[in-house]
Amino acid sequence: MTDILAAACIAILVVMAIALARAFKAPTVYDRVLGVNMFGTKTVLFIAASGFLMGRPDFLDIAIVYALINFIGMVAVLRFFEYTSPIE
Amino acid sequence: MDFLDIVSSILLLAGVFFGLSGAVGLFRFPDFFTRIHAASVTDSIAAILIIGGLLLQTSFDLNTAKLVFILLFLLVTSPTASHALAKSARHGGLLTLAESSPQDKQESAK
Amino acid sequence: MSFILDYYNYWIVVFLMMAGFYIVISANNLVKKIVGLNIFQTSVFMLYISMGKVTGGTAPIVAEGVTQYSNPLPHVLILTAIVVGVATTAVGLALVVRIKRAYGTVEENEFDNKDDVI
Amino acid sequence: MAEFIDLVLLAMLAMLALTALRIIFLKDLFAVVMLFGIYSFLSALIFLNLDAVDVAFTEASVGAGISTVLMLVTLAMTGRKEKQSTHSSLLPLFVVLVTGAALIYGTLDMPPFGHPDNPVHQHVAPRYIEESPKEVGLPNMVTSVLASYRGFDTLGETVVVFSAVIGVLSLLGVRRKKKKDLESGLETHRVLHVVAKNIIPLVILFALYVQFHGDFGPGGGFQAGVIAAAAFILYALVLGLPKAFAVVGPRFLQWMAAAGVLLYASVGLYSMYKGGQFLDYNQLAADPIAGQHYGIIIIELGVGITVFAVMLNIFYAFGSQAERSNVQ
Repeated sequence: MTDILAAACIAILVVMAIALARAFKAPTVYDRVLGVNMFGTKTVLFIAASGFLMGRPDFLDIAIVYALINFIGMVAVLRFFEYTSPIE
Repeated sequence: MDFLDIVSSILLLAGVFFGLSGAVGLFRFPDFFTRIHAASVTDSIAAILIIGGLLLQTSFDLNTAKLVFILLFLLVTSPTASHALAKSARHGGLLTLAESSPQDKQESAK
Repeated sequence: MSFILDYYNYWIVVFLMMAGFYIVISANNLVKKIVGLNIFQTSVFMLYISMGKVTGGTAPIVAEGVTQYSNPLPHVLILTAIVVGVATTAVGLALVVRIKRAYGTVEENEFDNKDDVI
Repeated sequence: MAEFIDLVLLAMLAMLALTALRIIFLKDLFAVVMLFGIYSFLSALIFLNLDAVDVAFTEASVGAGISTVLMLVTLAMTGRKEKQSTHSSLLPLFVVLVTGAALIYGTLDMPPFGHPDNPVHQHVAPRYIEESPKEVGLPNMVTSVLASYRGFDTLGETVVVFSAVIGVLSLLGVRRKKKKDLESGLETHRVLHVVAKNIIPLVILFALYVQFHGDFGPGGGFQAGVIAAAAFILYALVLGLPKAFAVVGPRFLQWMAAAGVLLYASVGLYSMYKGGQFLDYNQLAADPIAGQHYGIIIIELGVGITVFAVMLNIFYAFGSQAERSNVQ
């Protein structure tokens, strides 16, 4: 079981890296935000899975905080778009 | 490996597969609206499958409740964020591939 | 290989610290400078936390069957430092907002010729 | 298992370094702030992998949440593009390379990463690890050290946070505006409205859980205060500042920030009155362990109240400035 969990963790890490690459180089501003959002949600899953892998799943609290902060960050970005014109 | 472990592994691997396919879609699709489609749909299904797989590893305690909370939270916020972002992009004047001029089409195809 | 693993953390910390330092001294925009300061700050946090890690240890919360814990002292120092760090960042950003209102710009090289106007 | 953690750590540190490198070369400040958010998230993940759960908790909520929001609000007022620098970047590069080389040379003298007999682990740490569960009676050693052994230090940090809000308020000030010229909140996003309204109570519940469960798991006053503030920030972002002012006003928050610090300090004074030292929780009850429990719960509550009030008030100050410059 630990092998499967470890494989899942590494695969999620790969997804995070791809999302990071999108945030590094994006055709539009919105793509960048999309990359950041995807990075955040995958991080939540990574923390949850790695908590089980390391045998201390009581750290799921941190995953909840990540999910929450990720959402608030997204809302802040949307609010920012209302102020400034996002198209370059 | 007992039965629950096998089911849990299958769920985890399926979730990871959808996550990876969403990540590929983030780069392969031609315009923003198709990309956000790929990202948000796979995000939700990956969350359901992976957390579902982890749920089978718990023994009905506080961790189960926390995992269910995370799942519900992600299921509510992630599509909302995607929807609001797409709406904001539409509002900000971003066009779909079909609407944009042929010259833009060439640019985004690069 | 073990030599690299032993010091990899510290090298990355130095790299991040220098990246933050470079942004602070070379960036023109005050907001970017504050981002640089934050990167610098986080690298210091990471140095402390790296020193507190014990291989084979686990988080310093008592659990059954665990004998080796990581060092809790750096965690305490850095936990409060993070909160104080964001408080100072807020003060810095408030100063940036005031500078924008007074000078009409937050670019460093545009202040010089505006001092006389105000 | 240890190799796996090392591998994950290597990958994450590499991602972190790449993010920092990318931030240097970006000229679009919005992208810089977005990547800074990722940078904070990644560093929190690394803290988690280095066993510092409480630190990861704080970094995720404070660093990634509050800092990013404040920077975005500032950007809304100062503009998004960094102009081309006029001075040469060679001298800074030279300075940085020389300093970096000196520091790398310095790291070679450091004890290797993760060894249990490094000097750091010899001084006071063994005492904290072995004695604190007996002396203070809490499973979370970080909370014991934070609130009990180093309680005076934490009081100082709380005062620093409190003085930061004084600084921000004297620089910016919260401005109440007349109802009619307010055009704030994400009015057109109906789905967001409904979702945010329903999520906020859950977030506040979670903040209370973090506040009072911090003795047993990761969490505590600092994190709980920030999470509760984040709930109100979400409310203010979605529904607009005036509605948030109607729920918790800036004036009330100023009182709250002061009350938290006073609550903390009064525990110390009370223990002096009972005949002990300042912040000596053993005096608070007949049984020392019970006294420690009372003391830690009360001072964590004080910290939580102060941090909540300070973070929310700082956001109010920035937000009202942004709305003001937006109307003009």
